[in-house]
Amino acid sequence: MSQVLDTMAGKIETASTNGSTVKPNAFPMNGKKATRFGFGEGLVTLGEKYDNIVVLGGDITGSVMTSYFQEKFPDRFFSAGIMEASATLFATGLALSGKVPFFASYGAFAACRNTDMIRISMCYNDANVKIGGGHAGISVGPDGATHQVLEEIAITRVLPNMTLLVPCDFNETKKATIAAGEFVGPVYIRFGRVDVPSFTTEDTPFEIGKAQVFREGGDIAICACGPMVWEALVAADELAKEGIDARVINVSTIKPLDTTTILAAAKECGAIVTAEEHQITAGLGGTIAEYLVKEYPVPMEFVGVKDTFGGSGDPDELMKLFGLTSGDIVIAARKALSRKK
Amino acid sequence: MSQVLDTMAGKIETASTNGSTVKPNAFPMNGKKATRFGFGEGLVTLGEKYDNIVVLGGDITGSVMTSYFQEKFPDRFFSAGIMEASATLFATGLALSGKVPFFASYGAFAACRNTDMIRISMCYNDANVKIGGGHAGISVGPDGATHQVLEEIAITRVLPNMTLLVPCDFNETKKATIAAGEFVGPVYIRFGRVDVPSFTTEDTPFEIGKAQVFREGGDIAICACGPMVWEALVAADELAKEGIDARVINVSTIKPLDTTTILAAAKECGAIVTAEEHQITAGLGGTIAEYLVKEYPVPMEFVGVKDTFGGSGDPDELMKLFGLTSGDIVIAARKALSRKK
Amino acid sequence: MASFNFHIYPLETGFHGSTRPTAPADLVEAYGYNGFTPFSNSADNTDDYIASAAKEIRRDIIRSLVLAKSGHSGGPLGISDVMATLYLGGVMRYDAANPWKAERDRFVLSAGHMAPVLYSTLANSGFFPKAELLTLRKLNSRLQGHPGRDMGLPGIETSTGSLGQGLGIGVGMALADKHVSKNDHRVYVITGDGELQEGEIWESAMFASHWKLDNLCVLVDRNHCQIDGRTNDVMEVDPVQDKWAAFGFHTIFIDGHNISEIRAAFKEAAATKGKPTCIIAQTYMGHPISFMNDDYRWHGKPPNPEQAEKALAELV
Amino acid sequence: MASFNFHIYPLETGFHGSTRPTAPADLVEAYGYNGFTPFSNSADNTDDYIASAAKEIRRDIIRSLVLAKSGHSGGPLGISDVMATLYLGGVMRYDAANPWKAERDRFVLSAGHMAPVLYSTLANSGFFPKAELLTLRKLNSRLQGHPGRDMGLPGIETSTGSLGQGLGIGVGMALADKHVSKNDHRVYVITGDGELQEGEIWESAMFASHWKLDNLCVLVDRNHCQIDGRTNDVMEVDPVQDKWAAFGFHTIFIDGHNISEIRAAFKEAAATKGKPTCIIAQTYMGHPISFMNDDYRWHGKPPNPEQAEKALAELV
Ligand SMILES: Cc1ncc(C[n+]2csc(CCOP(=O)(O)OP(=O)(O)O)c2C)c(N)n1
Ligand SMILES: Cc1ncc(C[n+]2csc(CCOP(=O)(O)OP(=O)(O)O)c2C)c(N)n1
Ligand SMILES: [Mg+2]
Ligand SMILES: [Mg+2]
Repeated sequence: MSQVLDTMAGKIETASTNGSTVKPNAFPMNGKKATRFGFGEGLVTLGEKYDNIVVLGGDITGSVMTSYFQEKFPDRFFSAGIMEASATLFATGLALSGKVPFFASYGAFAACRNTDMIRISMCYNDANVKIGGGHAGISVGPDGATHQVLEEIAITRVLPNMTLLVPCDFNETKKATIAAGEFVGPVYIRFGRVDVPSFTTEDTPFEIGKAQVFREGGDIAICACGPMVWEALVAADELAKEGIDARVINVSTIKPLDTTTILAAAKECGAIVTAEEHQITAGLGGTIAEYLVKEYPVPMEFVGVKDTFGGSGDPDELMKLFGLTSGDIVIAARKALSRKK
Repeated sequence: MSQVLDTMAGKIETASTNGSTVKPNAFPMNGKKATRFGFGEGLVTLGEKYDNIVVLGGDITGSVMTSYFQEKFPDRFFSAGIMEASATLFATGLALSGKVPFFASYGAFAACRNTDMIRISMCYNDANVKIGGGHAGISVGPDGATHQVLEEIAITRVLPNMTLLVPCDFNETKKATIAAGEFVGPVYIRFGRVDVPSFTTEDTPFEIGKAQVFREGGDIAICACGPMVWEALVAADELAKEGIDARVINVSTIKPLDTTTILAAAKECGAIVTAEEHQITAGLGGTIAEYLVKEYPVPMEFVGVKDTFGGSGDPDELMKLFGLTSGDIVIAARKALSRKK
Repeated sequence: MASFNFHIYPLETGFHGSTRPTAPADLVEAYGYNGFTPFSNSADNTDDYIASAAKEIRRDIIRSLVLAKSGHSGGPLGISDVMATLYLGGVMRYDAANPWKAERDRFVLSAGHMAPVLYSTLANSGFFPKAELLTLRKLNSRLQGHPGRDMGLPGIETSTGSLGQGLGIGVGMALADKHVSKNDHRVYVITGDGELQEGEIWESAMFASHWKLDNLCVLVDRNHCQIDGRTNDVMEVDPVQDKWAAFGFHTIFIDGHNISEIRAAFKEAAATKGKPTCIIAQTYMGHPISFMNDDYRWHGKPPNPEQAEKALAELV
Repeated sequence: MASFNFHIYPLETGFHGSTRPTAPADLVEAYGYNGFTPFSNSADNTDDYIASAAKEIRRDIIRSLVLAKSGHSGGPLGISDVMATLYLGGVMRYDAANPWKAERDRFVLSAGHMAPVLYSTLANSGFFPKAELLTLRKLNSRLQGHPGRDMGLPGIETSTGSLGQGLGIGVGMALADKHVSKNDHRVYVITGDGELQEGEIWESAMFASHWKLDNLCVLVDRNHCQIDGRTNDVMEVDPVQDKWAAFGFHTIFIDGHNISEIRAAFKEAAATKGKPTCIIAQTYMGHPISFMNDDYRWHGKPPNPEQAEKALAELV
């Protein structure tokens, strides 16, 4: 891990997605940028590298940033209007013809409108299709519940042959997108709409299937995905003030799960908190719980949306209201610690 | 529980879904009947009782037994052809007009083809829609993987406002269907194609949200749903021969989970095996693991399909091949026991 | 035989926390929202009366969007003449004071992103105080970014926002009215033209004609615009009218900004028996605001304060 | 610029366990499967040659279904004349000995439940030994109840079985050929008529015409039957031809049991530029078996041994 941490030197800024001011330990915040821009840039990099990367548009290309690819490679961009179910089928046909197709829309439609297509055409075919699911989580903001998808981690990870990526910031999302394009098999990548802290660098290693310890610690492990990783780092600093040494793990690949890193965390820390911008049902927390009860059960607490739909509001207001801040992670960590034997 | 067990007197037959011969303890097998027939009969009972129960057909009415209702109440049955996504929307419109609509198809299409509709129209509206998902699990047999849905427990339970029922045999499926019709809110009921042992009686209590201890035992708890409950009872008898006293719990309501019964099982037995005809990812096992790691972590083993698609074959062959027999539960129980502290 | 009775309206499960957002008092004052008397809904209302209502509906759309700082301007402004006619021209039968009254026609905005025009129309028709329009898209507002039934706002028959779903819900309502309750209620559904790219539209259309739902009237907002551009560039939906006809609908093509054409079309729809009707209304996105008119880039943008001022100045 | 290369064909991940099912030797013997020489695929083949092939395809459908004890008889028998023409009339370009060869036309059976006719046609065209037809629907057979790409059976381009999905996959293939690889390959897709009730059919149709995929030929098996009954009772899909025309397709209506009409239609499709073609083939479910013909109850039933014997007797 030191290899990772070494890459993290740099000036310390202050802020969090929720405006509180903190000093994250090894990961200084380097401005804010929405993860969707990483997806858009990653597609362009792939397009420059390979001539068989193709992209299907879903009439929200400017929101999920497939517009970048469209501008650079108009001949390999195909507008599919508003038909997410069939776009998934077109992508399958392209993949079965040797192309590497990406289709992106809001996760609410890129994972739910086409679930049968993902299951049977994409995954049962083991077709080399990549789906980008944007506008993930409550932080979508004022558009409200219909657009705030909080269920797709469960919906995609249950499918055989699927690889599920939930990168933590702009840089990692770009790397994850490129890695997805160079990986053979069905992949779903989850990213968000609003600007969130950028804290990994271009040199931070990324590997599909590998979770990363972003902060060492032996009292408790916080396993997070997406922008909640930043909240976890902020929470770890808060906990440090109380003398609690929290390990922070970036679980950017949810399927397949990096069981080695998770098992080590359970054994060495003895308690785990998971943090995700998703329902606490069947998401990252469930993924880790399912593994640990079979290998090494430890007390866990889940930070996430508590089985309710979202609503309109400012992203920061909503993250607070639905219990998705560093403060919520701190409280969960204290609770998990108190349950440690 | 004794109340439940008392109702179980009766002659002892022998057999299991996999042909092995055994003597289940409190629950004699009373012939075999597919759970889908319970769904069909339950609909008729509801239709006789209430004039606003309506049914939408999905061109497989003879397979999911909505044909029973169609024959008795042709004026309240509406053929919707092959459009599972929109049928879910029609049902929502009916529910928002004060009707109690049931729509049934194969689970592969009743939970996956319409996931966005279930999420936004049915659940976000909190519409009083009931969906019956048939042909659940690998036991569908020769039709093969596309029709053997193993993912819908995950897909439906992650949705807010949803109630998820997976009854264990014919009698319970009939009761669950009637209960669903008399329950206000979105409900998904899972049932199967092939004949499976009938072992509960007309008097066996059923209540949405209540798990039932079908066999007392203090060494280990086997939590199962659907026809796997019978396999669990058979496994318990096998384990008894080894002096292992297994509690068998019928988790016929997966959402909301009966946490009281599950917590008691964890505390009193100290180890749990889950058994479901579903992916071991995010299903019944995940539901219980997610709850227990937060309350009372114990060693668990999952019996289910191991993250692969199914295939053609005879139901019994497939149940063996994919590890869904009483024998698989016995092995899992031994393993979980060996991990008990 | 008894009915299984259950509570349908209104839900208020969508509130998280306790307080609702409040409208800025100075603006409520400035816009004269407190003294406001709702427009009447009558077949006797003149086209001019409806046109003036449409203008007020548009003003309130601008006022709510500029405060919300996000949301959709183009579609709502373009469909305002249709909405004014539907709610105030004696087309829809409803009781604004008793919005969930069993005896009512139903309206479903399948293109949920056009919520601002629905809210503005409902407020101007007396369903709720206009001041509430100024809470659009705010935390715990009953005016969600997309219609949310879980907020219990009077007049919101169903949540929408995922394109292609509202029509099927409306079809289910029409089925309940015609073949189960067997009453004479009518159901009106508005869809976008880009929305027609969703297959559920055609599933629902096929079902509606199979079941001869002549109590259903679909109106397509044919503005030739969607998010990524002109509809024929993004995904050609023409020949729209042939498609609906081939799916068993009686079809009518009209100028969606001509009140009398709109009224006549709704009359013709109500008089058409044995099949559902689809009205294709040619409109212009953002109409009539000079700097928005027919420009797809206004699909999902709110006006900034300067633009709002200019727009309101054009709406006097 | 380089391509990102990855392995596409064949997958064999669907095997669970190790052994494949074997065909009963006595039947392989009785049916003369070992000595069998596949039919040839040529535009020069006479209609009689193709008709005789269709008859053999039907015989093998019956033989495989009676052993499987489950599966679909009606659709496969009804579409056999079309399949024989497609594979043996010089319409599709393929190399049965080298099934995954890049230079090939593609076939997608969108109505996946009709798998028995696909398997029978492929075996009779030389893609794999006919004996394997007798393992239909058995554990670990390459002949799954619905086509499974995970079994690597030569000629199976994609898994299908969920109605409405195969067409979109074929459209994606046609897009890859016409606008990415820019080759002259053609894609053929067969859908059922009940299948047209799935909205993805119309999404895919809209996309195919928007992108002018004239290398795509869809054939609708218009047998007026689906599981629950006659298509017009279950869910009216007429006017089918108007629907496809309104969705931008060149349409041709033919007698699906007339080899020369089928050939002419495929020729016309190949000659049609600028738009995809949809051939609506009027067929009879279960044709020509006397006790199955035009009877929807044969949609999903296999013949029992007596019925199989009778059927085979009618196919000499
Ligand atoms: C299923 C679904 N896919 C995508 C979106 C995102 N979206 C919202 S509005 C819109 C464009 C709709 O075009 P149109 O129906 O013509 O409405 P208009 O732009 O004219 O207001 C899109 C793609 C959505 N809300 N639902
Ligand atoms: C999405 C989906 N829904 C339902 C089914 C079940 N099913 C299989 S075939 C069939 C009827 C199809 O009718 P048609 O396309 O006319 O085929 P035919 O009966 O003529 O062979 C149905 C409903 C399915 N396979 N996929
Ligand atoms: Mg439009
Ligand atoms: Mg048919």
